[in-house]
Amino acid sequence: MSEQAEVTLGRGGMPSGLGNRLLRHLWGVLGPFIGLLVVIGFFALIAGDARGAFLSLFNFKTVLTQVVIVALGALGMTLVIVSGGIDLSVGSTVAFCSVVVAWVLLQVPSPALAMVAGVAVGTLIGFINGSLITGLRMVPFIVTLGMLGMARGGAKWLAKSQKINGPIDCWLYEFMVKEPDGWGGVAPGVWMVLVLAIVVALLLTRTVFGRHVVAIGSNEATARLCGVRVLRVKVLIYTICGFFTGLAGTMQFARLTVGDPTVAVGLELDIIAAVVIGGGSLSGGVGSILGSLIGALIMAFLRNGCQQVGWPNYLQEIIIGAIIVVAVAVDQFRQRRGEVA
Amino acid sequence: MSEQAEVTLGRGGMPSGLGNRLLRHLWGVLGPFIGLLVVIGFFALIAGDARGAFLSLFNFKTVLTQVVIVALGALGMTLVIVSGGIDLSVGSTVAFCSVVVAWVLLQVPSPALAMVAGVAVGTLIGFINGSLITGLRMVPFIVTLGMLGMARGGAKWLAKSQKINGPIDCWLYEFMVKEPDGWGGVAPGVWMVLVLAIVVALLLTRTVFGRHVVAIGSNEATARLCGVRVLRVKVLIYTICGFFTGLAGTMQFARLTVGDPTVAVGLELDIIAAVVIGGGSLSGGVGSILGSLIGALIMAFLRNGCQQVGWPNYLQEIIIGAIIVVAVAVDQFRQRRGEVA
Amino acid sequence: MNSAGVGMEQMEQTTPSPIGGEQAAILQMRGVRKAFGPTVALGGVDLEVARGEVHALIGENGAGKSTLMKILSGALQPDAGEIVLDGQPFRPRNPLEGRTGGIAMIYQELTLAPHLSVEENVMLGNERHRGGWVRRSEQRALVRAALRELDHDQLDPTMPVGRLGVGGQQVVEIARALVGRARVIVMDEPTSCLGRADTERLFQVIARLRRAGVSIIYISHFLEEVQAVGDRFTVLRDGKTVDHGVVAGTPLLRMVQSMVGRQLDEMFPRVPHQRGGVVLELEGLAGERLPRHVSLKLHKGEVLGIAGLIGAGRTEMLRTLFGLDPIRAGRVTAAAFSSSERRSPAEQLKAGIGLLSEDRKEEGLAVTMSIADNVALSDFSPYVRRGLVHAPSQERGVARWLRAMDVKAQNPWQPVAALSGGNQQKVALCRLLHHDVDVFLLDEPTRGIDVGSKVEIYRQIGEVAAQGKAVLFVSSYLPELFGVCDRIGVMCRGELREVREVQDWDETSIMTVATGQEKRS
Amino acid sequence: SGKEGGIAVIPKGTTHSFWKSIHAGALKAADELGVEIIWMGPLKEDDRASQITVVETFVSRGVDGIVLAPLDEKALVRPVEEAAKRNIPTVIIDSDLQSDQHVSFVATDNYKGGTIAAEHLGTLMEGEGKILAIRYQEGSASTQQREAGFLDTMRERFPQIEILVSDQYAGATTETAYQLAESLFNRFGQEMDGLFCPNESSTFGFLQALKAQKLDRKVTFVGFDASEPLLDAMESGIIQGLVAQNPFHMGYLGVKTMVAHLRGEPVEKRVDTGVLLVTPENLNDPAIQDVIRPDLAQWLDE
Ligand SMILES: Nc1ncnc2c1ncn2[C@@H]1O[C@H](COP(=O)(O)OP(=O)(O)OP(=O)(O)O)[C@@H](O)[C@H]1O
Ligand SMILES: Nc1ncnc2c1ncn2[C@@H]1O[C@H](COP(=O)(O)OP(=O)(O)OP(=O)(O)O)[C@@H](O)[C@H]1O
Ligand SMILES: [Mg+2]
Ligand SMILES: [Mg+2]
Repeated sequence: MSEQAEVTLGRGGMPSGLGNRLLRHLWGVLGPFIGLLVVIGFFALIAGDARGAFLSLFNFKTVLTQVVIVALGALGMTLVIVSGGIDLSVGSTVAFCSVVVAWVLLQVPSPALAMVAGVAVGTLIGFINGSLITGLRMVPFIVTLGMLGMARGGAKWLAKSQKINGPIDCWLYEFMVKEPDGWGGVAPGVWMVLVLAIVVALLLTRTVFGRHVVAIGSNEATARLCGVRVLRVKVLIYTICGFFTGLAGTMQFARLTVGDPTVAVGLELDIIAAVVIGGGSLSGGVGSILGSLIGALIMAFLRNGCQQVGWPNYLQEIIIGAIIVVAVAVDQFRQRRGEVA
Repeated sequence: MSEQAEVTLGRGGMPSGLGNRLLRHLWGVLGPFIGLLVVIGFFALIAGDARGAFLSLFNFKTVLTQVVIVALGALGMTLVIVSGGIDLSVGSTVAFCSVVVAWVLLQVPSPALAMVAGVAVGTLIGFINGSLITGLRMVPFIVTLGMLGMARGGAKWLAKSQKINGPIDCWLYEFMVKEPDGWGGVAPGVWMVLVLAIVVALLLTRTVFGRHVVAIGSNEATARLCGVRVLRVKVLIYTICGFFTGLAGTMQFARLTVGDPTVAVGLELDIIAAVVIGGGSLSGGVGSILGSLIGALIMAFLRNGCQQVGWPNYLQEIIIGAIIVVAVAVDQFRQRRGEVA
Repeated sequence: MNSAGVGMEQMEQTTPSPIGGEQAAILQMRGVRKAFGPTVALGGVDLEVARGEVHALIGENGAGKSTLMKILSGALQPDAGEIVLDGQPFRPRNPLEGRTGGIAMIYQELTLAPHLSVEENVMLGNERHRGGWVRRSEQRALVRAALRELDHDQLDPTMPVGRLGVGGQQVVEIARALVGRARVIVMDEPTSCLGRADTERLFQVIARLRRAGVSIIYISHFLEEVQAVGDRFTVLRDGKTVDHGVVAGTPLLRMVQSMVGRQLDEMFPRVPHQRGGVVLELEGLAGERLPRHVSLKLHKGEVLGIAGLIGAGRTEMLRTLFGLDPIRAGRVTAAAFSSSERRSPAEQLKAGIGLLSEDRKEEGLAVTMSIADNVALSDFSPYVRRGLVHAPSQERGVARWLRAMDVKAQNPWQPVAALSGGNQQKVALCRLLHHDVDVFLLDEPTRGIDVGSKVEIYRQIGEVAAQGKAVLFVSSYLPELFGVCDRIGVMCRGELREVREVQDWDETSIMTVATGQEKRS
Repeated sequence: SGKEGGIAVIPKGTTHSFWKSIHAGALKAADELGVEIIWMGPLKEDDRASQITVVETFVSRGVDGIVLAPLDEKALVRPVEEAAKRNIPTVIIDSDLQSDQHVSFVATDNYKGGTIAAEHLGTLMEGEGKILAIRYQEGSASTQQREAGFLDTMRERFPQIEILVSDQYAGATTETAYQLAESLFNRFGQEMDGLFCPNESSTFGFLQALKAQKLDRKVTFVGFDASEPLLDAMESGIIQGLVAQNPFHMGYLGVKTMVAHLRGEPVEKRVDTGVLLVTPENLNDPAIQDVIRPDLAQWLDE
C-alpha cells in the first residue's frame, strides 16, 4: 500500500537526493548574485584605464544611490508580479508624486508634510488601480495603462506643465546625498531601501498575506475557492505598490531637488525588467525581493559601466535589451534543468 | 434517441427567441462603432465655433491619415494578442525601419528598394521575436521588451544618433499626402490599410491559420495536442506582426520625410490600447480586426478633438487614459451582460 | 466477467420516509434555482442531509450536481431558494463564508496553486497564524496528520504541488478538506483520479468522519461506490430532484433509471468486430522517466485495454507514443511510419493516430472557443473552400457527432466552457471521431461521464472497431475494461507486464499483476 | 485678421521654463495687438510625429496663422507647406526649417551662442586644461548648432585645451543628464577643469551632480539658458557663465511678425532675437535682469 503510494507520489523530487537538493538551493540563492558579479567583472575587465574609477568605492556608492528609485519601485512591483499582475503606471506616478512633494513645499515649508503627501498620493493612486482592477474586473495591464496617462497628465496639470523648484535647503535632499556625514557614508535612501526590502521580503514569505499573494498569482480561482479574500488582497497589493511608488517619487524629488512632471518616462519598464531579471515570472506565482533588487543592480551597473567605458548610448540600449533576454533565458534554462535534475 | 438529442440540443435556446439573438448579434457588430460615434458626437457637441472645422471632410481626412501608422501596427498586434502574446517592440521597430528606409535612400535613389528594405527589416525583427519566443520558450513580454531596447539602439546606431533626411522628392511621401489628386482624394496609405485590414480579417476569421491562432490563444497545450504546429504558427504570427510594423515604419518615414531614430516612443502602448479598446483580450483567444481599427480611430479622434477644442496637453493625457479604462470596462460589462442575456 | 447487461424493470416511486428524530437534518436546501443565461442548470432542487450521514448525490452529466454544491459552498449565488444549515438560514456570498459556515468542498476540477507547497496548499485560506505571521510548525503538524490519515505520510509537505501527479494532487485536495473543522464535507467526484487503494483508504476516512458526526455529500458516477459508502441518496435530473431514498435496499437499477429517465438495456453494448492486421507496434518504448519498457502490438478492429494503478505510467506511455513527451529508447512502428524519434502530434495525426488526454481542461479543450471549433480543431480540411473555412458546412459536419455523442448544448457555436464536465469530455471525444483517426489512444475517456453516456461511448468504441479501426483504451475502471475490450494489458511501474485475451483475466489476476506481486509469489 | 481663428503658437514642448517665457512673450504681443493665441505643444515632449499632428490639427481647424518652433528642420516642412496651400501662413521661431514657405524665421543665433560659451570658458581657463563638452540629444538642431559653435571655437581659439568627452548625450530629462554626469565625474572628476552643457536640462543635471560630488568649486562651468536654479548656482559661484537666449522676446517677436504679415505689412525674412552672456559680474545689471527674469506672471495668469 505505502509502497504503491511511493510510486504514485514520489514523482521527480525524490530520486535526486538530498545533496542535490542542497546544491540546487544554493544555486537558487547565489544564482542571481552570479549575474551581478559577471556584469561587474566584465566591465572591470574591459574598462582599461577607467577600471580604477569603475571599481572605486565612490562609484559603488553612486550606483547604489542611483538604484534607490528603481529598487523602491521593484519592491512593490515584485508583489504585483508575484500576484500575476502588472503595473504600468509606476513611471507616471513617480513623476506625479515628485511634483506633489514640490508643490506642497511651495505652500507650506514642511518637508515632513510634503513627504507624507507624496507617499499618500502614490498610495492613493495604487488604491485606485487596485479598486478598478477588482471592481471592474479588468486586466491590470489596461487599468494601469490608463493610469499611466492620467497620472502623467495630473502631474503636468499640478505643475502647470513646468518644473516646480524645491526650496534651497530641505532635509529631504539628504536622503540622496551620496556621501553623507554619518550613516556609514552611504546615502540614507539606500538604508531605507534595505530596511524596507527586509520588511517586504518577510511580508512575502512569512505572513498569511504573502501566501495569499503567491496563491493568487499561482491560481486565482483556487485562491478564491479556498476562501482567500482575493479582491481585498489584490487591492492591498496595488496599494502597497502605490505606497512604494509614492516613496520613489519622493526620492526622485530629493534627487533632483525639483518636482519634474516629465521625469521617469518608461521607468516602469526598467522596474519590470529588474523584477524579471531577478527571477520573477510575469505569469505569476514566482518572484523574490532579493532577486528583484539584484536585477535592479544589474541594470544600474550595466548603465554605469557602459558610460564609464565611454560606449555610445545606442550601444547601451542594445546591450541592456540583449541582457534582459539573455538573463531571463538563462534563468529559464536553469529552472528547467532544476526540474529535470 | 434522436428525439432526446433534439431536446438536449435545443435546450434553453428556445425561450430567448430569435429576435433577442438578432439584437445581440447587431449589438456585437455595432457596439464598437457606437463608442466611436459617441466620441465624435461628444466633441461635435462641445466644440462651439470649432464644430464646423471638426466635422469637416478635411479634418476627417486628416485623422484618417494620422491613424495609418497605428492602424498598421494594430493589424499585426491583433494577431499577436489573439494568440495570447504581446509585442512591446513595435515602437522601436517602427523607428528602426523608418531609419532603414532613409538610409537606403541615401545609398541608392530607389524608393521601391527602400520600401522593400524597410518592410524586410521589420519582418526580420518580427521573425527574430517569434524565434526567440518559441526557441527559448520565453514569454513574449520579455523577448519583445529586450527587442524594444535593441531595435531602438539599432536605429540610433544606423542613423549615427542623428536623423537621416530623405531626398527632396520621393514617391513614398505620396502615401501620406492628405488630399492627393486622384485616389478619391484620400491618402493612398489609408486605402492600403483598408485593403490589408480586409485581408487580415479574412485570415483571422476564415482560414485554418486563423483558427489555429485563436486556438493557441485559448489553450496552447490543447492546440499542440490537436496537431496545430504551435511553434511554426507562433513564429508566423510574430513575423506577420513584424511585416506590418515594417510597413508602419515605412509610412512613418513617408510622413516625416526623415528617418528618425527617436520617433514612436511608446507607440506600442497606443497600439495595444487600440486593440484592447476594440475588444481584444490580453489573455488571448479574443479580438477582431474591425474592433482594433475602430479602437485606433477612437484614440485618434479623441486626440484630434481635444486639440481642436484647444484643451491643454495634460487634459488630453488624462482623458485618453480615462477613456482606455472606460472603453474596456464598458466592453467587459457588455460581454458579461451578453452572456447572461 | 463479460458485458454485464443490466436489465431494468419498471419500478414504482416509493416516497422515502422523512428523517427520524434522532437523525436531525443538518442541511436543507429548498427550491434552489440557478440559470446561466438561457441554460437552466437548477430548476428548483431540494436536498436534505442528516447529521453524520453520507449522502450520495447522483445524476447524469449536466444534471446540476456541481452547480448545486457550488451554491452550497458559496462559489456561486443561487437565483432563488433557501438553505438551512443547522437550523439557521445560510446564504454564503463567497467561498470564505461557506468555509467559515462549516462547509468544506473538494471540487470536481482540481483547485490547487501549483507554485505553493503541499503544506501551503492544504492550509490555503485557513492558515494558522499569530498576528498575520504564519506558524509554520503548527501548520506542518496539522498537514502531516492529515496526510497520515490518508496513508500518504511520505509526501513531503514542502514539495511544490505542481510537481505532483494528478493522483497526488487529489490527495492534497482531500487533505485540505480534512484540516478544517467542517460540519459538512462535499466531495465532487473525489475518486475520479484515485487508485483503488487510495479509494478504499478514502472510504475508511469517510467512515471515521461520519462517526465523528460530520456529514458528507458524496458525488460520483460510480454507483458501486455509492452503494459502498452512502447512507441515503438523492437523484438529480435536468436540474430537478427526481428521487431520493435510503441506499441500503435500493437496487442499483432504480438509481440508474431515475438518473437516466429511461431504461438502459445493456451497460456494455457489443458491436461485433473482426481483428485484422497490426497497425501499431511498440518495441521497448521508454520515455524520460516513464514508461520504462512497453512492447505491444495493436491490431485493426481491436480494442486493447490497459489496466494498472495510478502512476503506473499509462498516461506517459500514450504521451510518449503520441510525441508529446520525448522517447528515450525503443521504437514506434505504425502503418504510416517507423520511428524511434519523437514525432510531433501533428505528424501523428496525419498518420491517423489521435489521443484523448486525461486532463481535458489543460490539454484537451480550448474552453473559450466554440464547440464546433473544438471538434474540428485538428481537421478543418473538409470545410475549406478556396482557402477559407465554410462555417455552415462545418456546423453540419460537427453536429452529426454532437448528436451521436448526445452532447447537451444549445448550439454548436456555444463556448465549451459553458458545458458541464461530462459534456466537455464528450466534446473532446467528438474531436477524435470527427477527425476519423485509425488509431484511438483513449486515456480515461469515461472519467466523469454518467452511466447513460458511458453506454454511448462504449457503443461508439465498438462501432469504431467494427469499422476496422484500432483502440488503445486506458482506464482505471476495471468493469468497463472487461465490458469493452478484446484484450487487456496490465502496466506496473512503467512496464507493460502482460497482455492476455479478456476472458483469461479476472479482477484478482489483474490486481496481482498491477501491484507487482506476481513476481514475488 | 479676424479674432475667430486666432494664431496658433506651437512650441517643441511645454515643460521647460524656456517655453514658458515664449508663451508669456506671445501673450504680451497678443495683448498689445488685440489678437487671440492658442498655445499647444506636442502631446509627447520632443516628438516630431506628435508635433506634426498638432500642426495638422490647427490647419484643419483653420487658424489665421501658425507660429511654430519646429522639432525638425525637414519633417515639419510638409505640414507647413500644406498650411500655406490652405492660406495659413507660418512664422518659424527658435530653430530653422528647410523651406521657403514660411513667412519669417525669428530666433537666436545658436551657433553664435556656442561660440560665446567657448570663448568665455577658454578665457576663464586661460587657454589650458581639460574639459567635458556634453551634448543634449540626438537630432536636435538648435543644440547641435550650439555644440558645433562651441567645439569649433574651442579647437580653433584654444588648441591647448583638451576635450576629454565630446560625444555623450545627456538625454531629454534632468534625470538622464544627472546619471550621465555621475558616471562621467566618477571617471574624469579628478582631471577635468572645465565643463560645457548645451541646454537647460543638461546644465541642471550636471549642476546637481557637481554639487553631489563636491566638485563644485574646482570646475569652471559654462551652461546654457538662465532658469532660476541655474541663476542661484551662479550666485553661489558654481556656474561661471550662462549663455542666455531671450525667449520672451522670441515669443513676442514671433507673434508680432505674424500679425504684421497678416495685416499686409512687410516683414523681415530673418529676425535675430539675440544672445547674451550672463556672468556673476553682470548678473545684477537691470538689462540682464530684464532678459533672465522677465515678468512672466503678468502674462501667464498664475
Ligand atoms: N459557467 C457556466 N456557464 C453556463 N452554463 C453552465 C456553467 N456551469 C454549468 N453550466 C450548465 O449547468 C448545467 C449543470 O452543470 P453541472 O456542472 O452542475 O453538472 P454536473 O451535474 O456536475 O455534471 P457532471 O456530472 O458532468 O459534472 C449544465 O447544463 C451546464 O451546461
Ligand atoms: N512532474 C510532472 N510534471 C508535469 N506533469 C506531470 C508530472 N508528473 C505527472 N505529470 C502528469 O500528470 C498526469 C497524470 O499523473 P497520474 O498520477 O495520473 O499518473 P499516470 O502515470 O498518468 O497514471 P496512469 O498510469 O494511471 O495513467 C500525466 O498527464 C502526467 O504527465
Ligand atoms: Mg460536476
Ligand atoms: Mg493517467
